[in-house]
Amino acid sequence: MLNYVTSYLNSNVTPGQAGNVFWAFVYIMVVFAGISLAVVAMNWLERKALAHMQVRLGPMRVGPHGLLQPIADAIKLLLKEDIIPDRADKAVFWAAPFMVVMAAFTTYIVVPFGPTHAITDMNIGILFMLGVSSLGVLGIVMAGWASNSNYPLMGALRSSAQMISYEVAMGMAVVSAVVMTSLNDKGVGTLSMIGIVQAQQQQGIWFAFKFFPLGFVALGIFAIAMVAETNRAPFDLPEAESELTAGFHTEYSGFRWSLFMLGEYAAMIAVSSVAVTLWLGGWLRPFPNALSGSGWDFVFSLFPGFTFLILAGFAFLGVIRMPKHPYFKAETLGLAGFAGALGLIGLILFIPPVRDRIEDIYWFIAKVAVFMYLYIWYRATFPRYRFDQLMKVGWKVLLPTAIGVLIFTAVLGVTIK
Amino acid sequence: MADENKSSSPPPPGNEPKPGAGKQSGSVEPLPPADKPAPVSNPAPTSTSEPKPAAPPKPGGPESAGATPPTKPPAPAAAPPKPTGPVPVAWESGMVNKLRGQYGSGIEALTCLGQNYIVADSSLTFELLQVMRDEEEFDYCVDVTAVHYPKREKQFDLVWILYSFPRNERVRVKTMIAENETFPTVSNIWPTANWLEREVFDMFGIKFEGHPDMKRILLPDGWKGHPLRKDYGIIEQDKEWVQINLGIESGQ
Amino acid sequence: MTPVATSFFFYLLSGLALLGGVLVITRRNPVHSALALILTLLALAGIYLMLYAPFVAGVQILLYAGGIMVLFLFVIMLVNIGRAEKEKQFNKQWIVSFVAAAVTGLLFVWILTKSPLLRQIAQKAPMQLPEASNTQDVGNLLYGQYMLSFEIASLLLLVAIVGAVVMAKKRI
Amino acid sequence: MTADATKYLSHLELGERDETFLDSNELIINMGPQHPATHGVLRVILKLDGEKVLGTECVIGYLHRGVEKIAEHRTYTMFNPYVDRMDYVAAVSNGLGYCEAVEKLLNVQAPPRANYVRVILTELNRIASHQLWLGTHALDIGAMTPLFYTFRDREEILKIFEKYCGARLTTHAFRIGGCLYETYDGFERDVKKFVDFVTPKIDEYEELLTTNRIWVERTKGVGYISAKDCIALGVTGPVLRASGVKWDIRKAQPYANYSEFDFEIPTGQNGDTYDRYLVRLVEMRQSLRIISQAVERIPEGPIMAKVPKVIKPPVGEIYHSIEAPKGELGYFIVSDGSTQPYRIRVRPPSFVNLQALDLMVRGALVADVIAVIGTLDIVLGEVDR
Repeated sequence: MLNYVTSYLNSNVTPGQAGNVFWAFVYIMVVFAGISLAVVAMNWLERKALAHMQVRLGPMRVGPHGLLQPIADAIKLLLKEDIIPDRADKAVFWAAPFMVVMAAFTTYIVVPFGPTHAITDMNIGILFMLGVSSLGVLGIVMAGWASNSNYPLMGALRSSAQMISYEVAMGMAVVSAVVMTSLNDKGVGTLSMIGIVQAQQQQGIWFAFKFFPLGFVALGIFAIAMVAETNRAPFDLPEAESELTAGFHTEYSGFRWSLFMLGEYAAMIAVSSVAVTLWLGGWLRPFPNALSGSGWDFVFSLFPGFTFLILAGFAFLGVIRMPKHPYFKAETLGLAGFAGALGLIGLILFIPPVRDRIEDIYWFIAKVAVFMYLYIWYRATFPRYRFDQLMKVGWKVLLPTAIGVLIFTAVLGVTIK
Repeated sequence: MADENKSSSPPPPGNEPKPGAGKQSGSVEPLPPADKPAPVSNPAPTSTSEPKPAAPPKPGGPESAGATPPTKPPAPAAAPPKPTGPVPVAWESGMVNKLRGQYGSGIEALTCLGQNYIVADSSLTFELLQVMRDEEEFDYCVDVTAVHYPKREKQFDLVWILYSFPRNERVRVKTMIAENETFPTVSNIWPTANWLEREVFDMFGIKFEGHPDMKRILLPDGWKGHPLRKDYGIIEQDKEWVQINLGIESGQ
Repeated sequence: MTPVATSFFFYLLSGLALLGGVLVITRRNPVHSALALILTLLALAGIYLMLYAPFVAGVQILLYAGGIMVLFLFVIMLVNIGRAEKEKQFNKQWIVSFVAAAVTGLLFVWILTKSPLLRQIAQKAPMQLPEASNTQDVGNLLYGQYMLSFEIASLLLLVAIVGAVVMAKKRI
Repeated sequence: MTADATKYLSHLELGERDETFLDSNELIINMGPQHPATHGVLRVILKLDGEKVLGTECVIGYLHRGVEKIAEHRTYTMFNPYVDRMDYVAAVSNGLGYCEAVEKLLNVQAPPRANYVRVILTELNRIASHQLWLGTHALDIGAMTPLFYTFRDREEILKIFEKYCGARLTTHAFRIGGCLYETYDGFERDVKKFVDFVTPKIDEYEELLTTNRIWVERTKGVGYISAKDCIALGVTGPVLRASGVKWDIRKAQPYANYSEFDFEIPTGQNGDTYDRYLVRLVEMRQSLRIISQAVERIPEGPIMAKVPKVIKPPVGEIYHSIEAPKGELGYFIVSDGSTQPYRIRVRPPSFVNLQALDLMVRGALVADVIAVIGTLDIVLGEVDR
């Protein structure tokens, strides 16, 4: 047994490929816990960032700077009465949120956090990713229909039409990136997520900058379509608060409602990971070729540690600025402890073996975080599209552009090699 | 339509010489407004600058008061004035003369407190309103309302407040109707009257014939009684409706 | 990838597929039927995966479960379900069709057990397809050997799209 | 509306249905009275074909308090605070209209200093009302941030109100015959500071929205209403002006001392939601212009005219209207010579403007209904009274 466990450590592939059930299970648990934690953190960050963009403070009461707010929210949601409308279709109503969460979390099976840091690497990686994430819409449609109410139904109709429309443009953009992977000696591309990143490594360029501006445009199309896919502002019509109260989850409350939120945020992270993997070099650090050499490797490997130290510094700044009043004593201590923990993590990340193992994951997460910040930024900036305008953007702007990009990519790929 | 020439310049020049204010016979003395030099010296009673073309000069206008501007506004008569009320006087204008010629004694055009109104016989009123809209360009129906006088034989005053964009002029048309008497709707003439008439129906129970959707607007559909009638007490309510629909004993 | 608990997953997935299939025809509510069909399609995708055909599995999920069935649901949700539930579920020929289905099933079983040709194939079955190049092989076949039929099929689909638009909209 | 009414309306577009074989049922949706975008307790029954609006019916009265009935049982002075509760985001305007109407009936005139204070406060209130409108309207259309910006700036106005009369929302700032309170020390300074503070802020709102592509797409051509229809339906205020009619009671029939100030009436040409948005923004700037003129010239003198303790207007009736932020706000007061009004009729701009909703949203999409409710700038307290 121990042998079975340790044997994987020497292998150079993901646990799924190695067929090691134990490590696969460990990875699944780690990814699941990590994503859940990320969703919780994202919740806090979104509220805080949005608040500061809107000249207000955001959560400040629960814990220092509202750090414990997500926990308080989670407890509140779990303790809330779980209402199932009397005329609802109980079974479907019950299953819908699980469908959404499952679709969102299953995609993480193929997300490559590093060359070996993925649950598995599938031959059809990106196809699987798109396919499973498109199942999320089923949950939304089920929720909208099962609620047996007009607003959720309209939300579900909008959602299904919107997601199917944007999936087309999204798929075209993805294909143009996949075409780029085939620009090697053998002329064979790959759909595997790890393979796509490796192709970028081999070609020495992130696909976002390949055939400039083609790759960049494709990334742009994907970045727009993925916002629509995850029903976020400015494409949040299915849950447009001012029109449909809450859209497809109007009738949901408590735990089930929180599952929808969990699924939505998990899906946001998932599609951002796809964008990062396909166009922004996945786990690759910036300038792997231009700034190569062991010296630069060393410099870039210090980034994770410094990031945490900077965060710890911010937290300490918060400690210093805390009012010196006995009432805030517990909060000050808590924040200091939090800062200390961040600093400690930062220091641990400087230890060479940890540093080497964590660096890929760090760069991947950093890139995803940029996209997550964009999500928040969009939400603070844009009004909401109307349904016909949304369709117009999807079919008349994004899709032709994506097809054009695909054709040009293919032509350039054949001619330039 | 509604051209800018009217709107940008305050009142039409025609009525400038005339002070316009109601010829209050009472002793309430209007305070002269402009007693400081800088701003435009506005002729005494700006507040009542209702345009009235070709109105005859009124006796005892307030310009006599405005002529003696002390630094301090003059205190009104020491004793609180006994409100005897402004007396309406006949309103003369080309339009009124034309209408008088058309309807004779059926209408009475008056001016009171600087505001013009026409009291018309209820049988003539609808036609009058149509004429006002189509020929006299009163294209904007500001309001339709009613007043209840329970002691009168014809209990209700129906009031239309009209405004003309081209003439920048307001006029009220009043008529009297009895309880249970209906009146033809003017929502065909001014579509805005649709809801206003519904409100009158809701509050006074006056039905408008030919109205496309004659039902209550503010109160619930099944409510009994018309609250703005004088015989409807201030804490009165439709107990039955409240008990059935709200499930409480009383709304008070 | 070394397979784990192959037979367990095979029976699980085929069981789910069968269950879904039965539910599709027995549920009165069309939305439930559609959802059961999605279950069947997903189980089939799992079986494709076990057959080392990941591309087919991926397409199955992406197109059938994620695309077509959502459109199905989209349409069904707009239908008056109350009326659909009151209508008779089976018409009078259900006995005939039951017999036909049973005979066909028996035929399959008979062929599987008796036919020498099939037995020959069955013995060769555990041929390991290289998973790593499955997608590339599919691509090569589609755009190489079967190029013409692939293009004809896509043309057919185009005709179908145009036809659907013309039929659905009276004035274009 | 009957067929006859079409004579006075330029168009009465009945939503046309797409002819398809897949004939889905018409969907009746009940929007409100509890709905985030109906600005209170408005209930709109929508008849939809998919997302397309075939017709609407407004159900109002959920906030009906019988203000007109209450008025008949209160003295003139006692009724004054009630008017603040109608359009509660523009309470000062309501009070101005009522006080001036009673003053006209009494034939009293407020002293000049009172008029200046009245104009300053009323115009401040107009800005506050427009800011609240802008924030909620943008929120309805999905832009979240302007709401917080406008509320931040509106707060400064409310602070001035609070310093002046102790209340922020239902101010009861004016009395019959003038103002009760002398301005506090530093009133002029505060107002000037506010003008300097808010002028760049209005540019900030514009920066967020005016050229925002999504905002323009959501508002251009949405909720169109022609000048002819506006007049026929009695729609007044910014909605009328955005349709191209240059009509503002402050200019057409000046009240208070508006004739002394130099300001423009903004108009639009297209009569759509975008033009109404622009018109209101310019109105805010013009209000600032009036305020800065008024605060420079504010004269010394008494703030209250001599009115009897017991207000007993002579027998008679009066109609007086002012330009409230939402349109023409009129008071029709019938006096029987007693201390209580015989009848007070309030002509609320929101109530009349709301009637245009049906015309404006026929054939549009559900999302446009929200935009149009927002752009009409209704306050249900005033619609229902």
